Amino acid sequence: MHSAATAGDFFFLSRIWLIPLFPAFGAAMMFFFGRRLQKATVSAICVGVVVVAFLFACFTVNDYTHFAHGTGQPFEKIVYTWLGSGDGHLTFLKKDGSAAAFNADAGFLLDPLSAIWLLFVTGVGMLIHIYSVGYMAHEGGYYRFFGYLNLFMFAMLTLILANNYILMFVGWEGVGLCSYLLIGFYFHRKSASDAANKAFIVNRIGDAGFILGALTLVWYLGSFRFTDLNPLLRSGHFAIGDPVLTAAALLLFVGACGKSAQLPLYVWLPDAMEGPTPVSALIHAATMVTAGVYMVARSNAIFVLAPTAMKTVAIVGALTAIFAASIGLVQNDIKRVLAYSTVSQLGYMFLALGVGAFAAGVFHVFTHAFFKALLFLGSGSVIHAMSGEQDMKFMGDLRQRTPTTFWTMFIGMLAIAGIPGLAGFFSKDEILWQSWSSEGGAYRVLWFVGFATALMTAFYMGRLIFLTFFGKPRMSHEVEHHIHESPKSMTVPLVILAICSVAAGWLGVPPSLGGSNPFGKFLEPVFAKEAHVMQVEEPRQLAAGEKEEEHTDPMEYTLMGLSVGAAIVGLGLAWRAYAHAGKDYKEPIAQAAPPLYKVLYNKWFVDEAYDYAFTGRRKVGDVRLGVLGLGEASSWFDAKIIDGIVNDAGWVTRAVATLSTWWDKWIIDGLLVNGPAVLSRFLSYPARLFEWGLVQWYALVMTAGLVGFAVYYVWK
Amino acid sequence: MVPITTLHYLVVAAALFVLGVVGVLTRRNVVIILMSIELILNAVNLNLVAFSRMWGNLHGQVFSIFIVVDAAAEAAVGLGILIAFFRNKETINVDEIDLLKW
Amino acid sequence: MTDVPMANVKDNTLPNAVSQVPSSHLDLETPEHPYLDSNELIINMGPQHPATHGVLRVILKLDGEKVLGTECVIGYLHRGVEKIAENRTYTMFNPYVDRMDYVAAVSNGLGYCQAVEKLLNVEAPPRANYIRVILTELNRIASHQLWLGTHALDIGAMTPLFYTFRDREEILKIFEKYCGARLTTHAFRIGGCQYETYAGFEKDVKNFLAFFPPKIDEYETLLTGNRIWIERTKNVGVISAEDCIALGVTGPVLRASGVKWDIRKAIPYANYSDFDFEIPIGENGDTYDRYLVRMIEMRQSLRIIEQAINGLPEGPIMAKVPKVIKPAPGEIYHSIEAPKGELGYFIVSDGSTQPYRLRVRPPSFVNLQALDLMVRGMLVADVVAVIGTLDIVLGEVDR
Amino acid sequence: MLTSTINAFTSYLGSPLPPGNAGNQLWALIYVLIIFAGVAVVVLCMNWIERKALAHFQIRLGPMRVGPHGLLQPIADALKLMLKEDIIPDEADKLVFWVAPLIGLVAAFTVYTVIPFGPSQAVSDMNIGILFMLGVSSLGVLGIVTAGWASNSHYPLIGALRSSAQMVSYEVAMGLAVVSAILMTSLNRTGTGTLSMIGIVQAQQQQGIWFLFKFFPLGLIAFVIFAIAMVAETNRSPFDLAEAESELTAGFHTEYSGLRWSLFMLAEYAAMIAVSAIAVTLWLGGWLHPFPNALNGPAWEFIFSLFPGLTFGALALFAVIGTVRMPSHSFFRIQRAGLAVFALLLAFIALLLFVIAILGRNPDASIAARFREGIDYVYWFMLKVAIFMYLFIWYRATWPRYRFDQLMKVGWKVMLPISLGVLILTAIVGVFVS
Amino acid sequence: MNPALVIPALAHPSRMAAAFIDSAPNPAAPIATPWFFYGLAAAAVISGLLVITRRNAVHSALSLIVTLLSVAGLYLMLYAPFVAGVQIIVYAGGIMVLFLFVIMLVNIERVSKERQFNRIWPVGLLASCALLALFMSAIQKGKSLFLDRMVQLPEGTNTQQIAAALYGETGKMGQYTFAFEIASLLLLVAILGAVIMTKKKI
Repeated sequence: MHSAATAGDFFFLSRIWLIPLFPAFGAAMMFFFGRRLQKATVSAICVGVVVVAFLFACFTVNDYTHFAHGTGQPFEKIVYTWLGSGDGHLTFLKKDGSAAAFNADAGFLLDPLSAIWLLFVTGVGMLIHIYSVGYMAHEGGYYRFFGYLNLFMFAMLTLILANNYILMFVGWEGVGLCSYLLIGFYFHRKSASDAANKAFIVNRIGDAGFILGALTLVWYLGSFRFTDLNPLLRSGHFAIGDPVLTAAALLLFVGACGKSAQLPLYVWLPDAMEGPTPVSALIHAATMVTAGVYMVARSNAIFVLAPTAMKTVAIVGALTAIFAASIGLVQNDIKRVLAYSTVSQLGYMFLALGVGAFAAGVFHVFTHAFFKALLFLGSGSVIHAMSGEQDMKFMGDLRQRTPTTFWTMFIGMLAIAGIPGLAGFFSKDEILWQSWSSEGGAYRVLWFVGFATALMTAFYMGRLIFLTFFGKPRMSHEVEHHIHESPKSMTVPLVILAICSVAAGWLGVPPSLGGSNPFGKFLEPVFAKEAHVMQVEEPRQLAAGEKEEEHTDPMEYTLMGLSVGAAIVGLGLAWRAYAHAGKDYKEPIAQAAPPLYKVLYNKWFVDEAYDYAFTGRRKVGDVRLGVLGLGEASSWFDAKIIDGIVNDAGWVTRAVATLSTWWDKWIIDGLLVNGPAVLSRFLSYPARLFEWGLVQWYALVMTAGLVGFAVYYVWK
Repeated sequence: MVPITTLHYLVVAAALFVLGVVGVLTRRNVVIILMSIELILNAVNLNLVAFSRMWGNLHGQVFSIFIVVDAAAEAAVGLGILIAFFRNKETINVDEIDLLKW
Repeated sequence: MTDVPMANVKDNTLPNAVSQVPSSHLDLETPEHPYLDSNELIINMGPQHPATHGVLRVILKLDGEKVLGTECVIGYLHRGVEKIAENRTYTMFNPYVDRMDYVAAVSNGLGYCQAVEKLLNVEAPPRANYIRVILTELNRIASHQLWLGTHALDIGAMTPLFYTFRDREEILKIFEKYCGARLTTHAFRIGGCQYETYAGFEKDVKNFLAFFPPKIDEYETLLTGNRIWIERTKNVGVISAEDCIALGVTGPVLRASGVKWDIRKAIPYANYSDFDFEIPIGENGDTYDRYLVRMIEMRQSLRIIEQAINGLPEGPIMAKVPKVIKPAPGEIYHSIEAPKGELGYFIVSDGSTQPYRLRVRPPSFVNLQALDLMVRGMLVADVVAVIGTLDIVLGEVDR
Repeated sequence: MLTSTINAFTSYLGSPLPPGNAGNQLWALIYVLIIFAGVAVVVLCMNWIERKALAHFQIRLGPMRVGPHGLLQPIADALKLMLKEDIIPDEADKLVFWVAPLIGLVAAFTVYTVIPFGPSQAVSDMNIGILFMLGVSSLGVLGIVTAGWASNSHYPLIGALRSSAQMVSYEVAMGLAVVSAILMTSLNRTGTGTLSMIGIVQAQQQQGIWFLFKFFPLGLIAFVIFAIAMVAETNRSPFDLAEAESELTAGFHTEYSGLRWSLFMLAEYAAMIAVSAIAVTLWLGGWLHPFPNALNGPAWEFIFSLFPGLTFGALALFAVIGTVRMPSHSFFRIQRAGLAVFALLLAFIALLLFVIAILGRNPDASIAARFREGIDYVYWFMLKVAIFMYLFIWYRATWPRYRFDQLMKVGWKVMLPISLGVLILTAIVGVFVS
Repeated sequence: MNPALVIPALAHPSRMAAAFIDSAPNPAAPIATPWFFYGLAAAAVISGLLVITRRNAVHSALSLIVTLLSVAGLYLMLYAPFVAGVQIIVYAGGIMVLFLFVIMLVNIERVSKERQFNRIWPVGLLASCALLALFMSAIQKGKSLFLDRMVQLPEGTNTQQIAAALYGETGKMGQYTFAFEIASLLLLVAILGAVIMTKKKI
């Protein structure tokens, strides 16, 4: 923790809180004035604020490196306390019975981890903003789209710069909201609004886990603040496998599953492709979905103390990776393939996290952000060129017509497939190697899963590229006639991203290939301590340590070779199967193994299963399960049991009321109330002879009285 | 020819007064009732002026002037009420005005 | 002499404006107020009424003295002039048009003759046109004089009526000397003029030119600065330029609302382009402005007459027109600036000697539409003033 | 009986009091008859004068056919109106329709009982004279309202409501102006004022100034207000909305014709003369000739007493000139003769007046002197009234008509405040002066 | 011109007695007084009767005007000319015009075709007769109380005396000045009340 005086020397660093506010300003402008602004103005404002944010972020990180001097010490800037209060008004009892103040700050934390996220979120975000200017040029709701995008940027930056779980949760929810809004951008389309709802609901499950985990932590440890928690956890006071921490870690992982689309909560992500393509690229490939990874990495101190949770993460990640990849093999929708690919890659990342290779996971996030964004934007460009057609069956032979898109996407394919020299190779290989090597080979079975996934990845990516850009044109004539390369605002980001896809990997060239892994070094301070913990508690687990790497070098090269081979084989298979596809081509997998194809094509029937089990949209026989089933059951319960009781009670009441009415009417009203009234009416009859509403009668009585008095006095 | 004395005036005033009272007590038309009230006031005025003549001072005349003032005020307010009433109920019959509040 | 501002209006262009003119239909059945309103009553003004200038019937719905709405009932003087035209030859119909706006018969004849000339593709010789202009402008003055007298009489000033009638006599004398008739002149023929100017015509007209300006000053002395006159006419019967255009109102009424639209300038006919004169416009579109506009128009007419009589060319007064007028089949619309506004003739010829259809666009008829708009919310007395200021002639309204 | 009657007849002649005050009912009756007949004649003359004057304003000749220069036109009019069929509308309220013109007429003529043509040349000198005049002339409204209502028709009803509202409104300003004049009468040693018409004129004489010029310009303002209000009060142009021909055809008497209509006309002109008489009495010194205090003494008295004769002489001269200028065509023979006779008549009257003036030049109690004095008074009074009558005609020829709301605005928002202010200022100034 | 004739009636009150045919010495009863009295009284009572019996309110109002004028005449006979003048100008010229206005405003045909008297009219009539009987018997009984004389009031200065009573004479307040001011306040209140009640919207 450094004093503000030190931080105050750095202009940008001390104003770190401005970074999220730039896009927030853009969003506010759109909210209040967007309707009245010209499209050019809208683009200027919205893209401008993101560019400013990106530049600001660059300078901030620059400041930070000077600030930290390579020590990786976190920089924390607490603007104000927005939840709870410093003077302990909002107190609670911790697990151990001691009182603690509930404090959540609007505080900003910058350490290497968040610095990386900050850079690629703003960077990729900026590129995608620029791309969107071209992509959305002819769409309605232009200002709305950019307002949402800016709002998303604000939320995402809040998430990654938060210095505590609660503020992080704000950003977490914010990105969820923006995801919902942007998936449902074409809200007039039922599928889009359904997808938005699905994303929102599934995310809610994860969010519930997140907030429960965070609250468990604060209940156990007394603080949300990462700078408080990490030293505490790393101090060694907590045993490895502490059940509360395990529970908290698992709950947090549920949140990560939701946000980062892991089994079993991945279902929303493929559907989220209903949104505009830049959204898919930004939110559902590059940034938001990595929030889970970020969160787990941020919570590494907890996970390290909870091996069960780590195992769970690793297994879930590996299973997700192969599961999604298997689905991706046969999908025809270009964006869907990419979506499953994303899920699969996210699985990789979690695999890395699970096996304790946090740096590797983060590195894969970093590289993945570039090439996946590239692929998505490329697919968007393709769709743009194809007049909205997304089905690969009706594409083909686009490489001459859209050369930039083809080449950039081709690079992206090579990167994701793991061809040496490109980003994917370094990061993916690192993960595979870590999963092979960590914990002394306890996870080696997961390496096989990862390896199979790598093979599949290469195959489906090859399939995507070959079906799209090679073979013969399979589209209709009108569509073919309209094919054109996308505008500059779309291709330039593609090219930049393609360059990044190549270059990003070189930041983390492992020592085994003669590099120094500066990326890992940069991140080391964040994860260093837990290695220390592990070393202390269980030296055997020092698999990630540098010393052992030296011992296992040959194996690493073997594995590297194997994975490169897998990539090449996969691409080769795909080339053979799809490179010459004509109009009448049949899906080779379907030809070879129809049942498998059916299962894969229907995504392992997971959605259906969910429908049966959770949503209840499908009935099992006559019984409806899931939420709707619960609803039906509770409806039945309400109608028959509760209402029955109510009705019976009502009957009883009515009976009593009938009795009491009779009593009231005849005894109370009749005898006691009306009785005196009738009596007084009877008695007042003579009085009413004198008072009946005619004014003249009063005058007459006056006259009579006058006469009477006068007569009396005169003749007394 | 009997000289005219105060008594004569008193008889005339009594007749006018009773006519006014009859009008007030029996007519339905509010306007005519108001006119009858004017008749009554005139009868009183006549008495006052006659007595003023009888006693040889001016108090009766001054009072009759006050009564004229009062009659003017009464006519203005009475007719104002009548118009406001007529606007709402479209009737000027006193026996249809038998509620305390509309 | 009041100078009417000519600013801020484009020359001879009609603004393309649309306004919401309330329906003039008077709902006589449903009460405006849900409660009983003892003040509301319906009055028939006319057809026998001193202020309706003939046989106009105006149904007034009043709240006390305030006008809630009006409905004009016309047609008491309907003679079927347009139908008559279908059964007369072109030449025979010429005198009939004099009976429409009988106080501006010369203008009516000019419009008709020019319309038929246009149908025949005949151009009247310049001398004829100059004579036509002189007589027409004299007639405009006469019409305005009649308007001024009756309008002032409606508002309660009796004397101007007699002054204007006295001076109108001079004009009628010139007419009488020229063609033998004072009112329904039948002065022009298709193709030119029937009569050459009589000896002394120029002298008479010049005498009139010298005689009349002091008389206008006299009228203005009586009215223009008169407090009561101003109170009675300022902000009475105000109509905006947009409403005027929406209703098709033309003539001095339109010009008083600030629209500089005069067919003599906009679409010059009968050599009007030879003469130098100005078009007065008003600012407020109220009765007082209309009064001023007409007063200035009289002076401008004098200018035109002066130029015409000084530049009266020599030459024939009749173009070559066949004895039997049989225009080629076709249709024609021709309009002139009559004293009361745009007077238009639409003639359909089927090639025979009689018009297949003849339709007149009478300015009074169209201007009368503005009555309801102008008097709503005003008092009964203003209805009279507004009828006067619209300068309608029922012979023309009903035809 | 006869002798006592003759006594009563002659005994009054030397009285300095009006017959009503002198208790001389016979002379009162004679005065009433003279005034009634006189007013009727004057109204007829007014009819002719108005038509002629208006015509000349409007550059026409007016009546020329009936008699020389239409002199007999009023008689012809009266005959025609009397012989005209008397139409009462079916739906009218017959009784009220019949009574209404009478109310107006009676109200207009009753006023004359207190108009002082001279210090003793009045029917009666009530000590509430001006109050009585205002009260009775305000009864004229009743005739108009009932006439409009009884006709059972829209235009008359509106006209009646208009005119009655107008009269009631202007009565307020008028009354206040009158009060400020009455206030001036109390500016004497005793501090006691008077409502008596004769008393008011005498107060002016005593104070040596016409109230028109008293507290200049307060008296003048009050007078102007009264002069305007009286035009409105009599429904004359430019306040003739009630009978605005171009709006309401003829106002409250739309449905009237013949004799009844002529009664309305008679009442209107009588009312005009009456209010003019009030104005003359209150502000213009009534019967006093100009500068009565400066130009007194027998010589001036004599000179001023020649004026009536001179006036009639001038009229006779006019008639003679007219006679001479009449075209010598035989067609005009009778007219010419008639005009000549008329001129002779006027000349005879002038001669008579001269004779009386000369005979009664000594201010003693002789009958001739009393006669001369009376003629003087009546002459100056009528001359002043005649100026007002001419003004009425002049207004009519010159001005357009006010609109109803403008009229009310003028009445309530201009005249009333000004008259109130004048009243208050007069009171203040009066207190300081006395 | 006699300068003494400032206010002639004031200066010569005795001249009023100068009767012309009947030279009866009663100073309070000038010529033909009984006939005038009977005539005016009869007119007042008969038209008063018409007021309460006419169907048409306008007729009633006109009858009431006759009554009022007759009563004004009676005031004159009682040497109260100022009260008579006030009676004419206020009652006949003001209040009755107001009445006529209102009648025209609320003039509905229905009213004159309906029942004119209320249901209790016999009782009302009876009570009124009792009242009349009471008055008559009271007059009869108290005949001796009334002075059999008519004090002559100076008619010529009547107005001035009333003014003195209402406004006070020079330098001192009148007996009724305060009451008079209160009455003016009452009138003001009545004006405001009438305006507020009658106006449709204020």
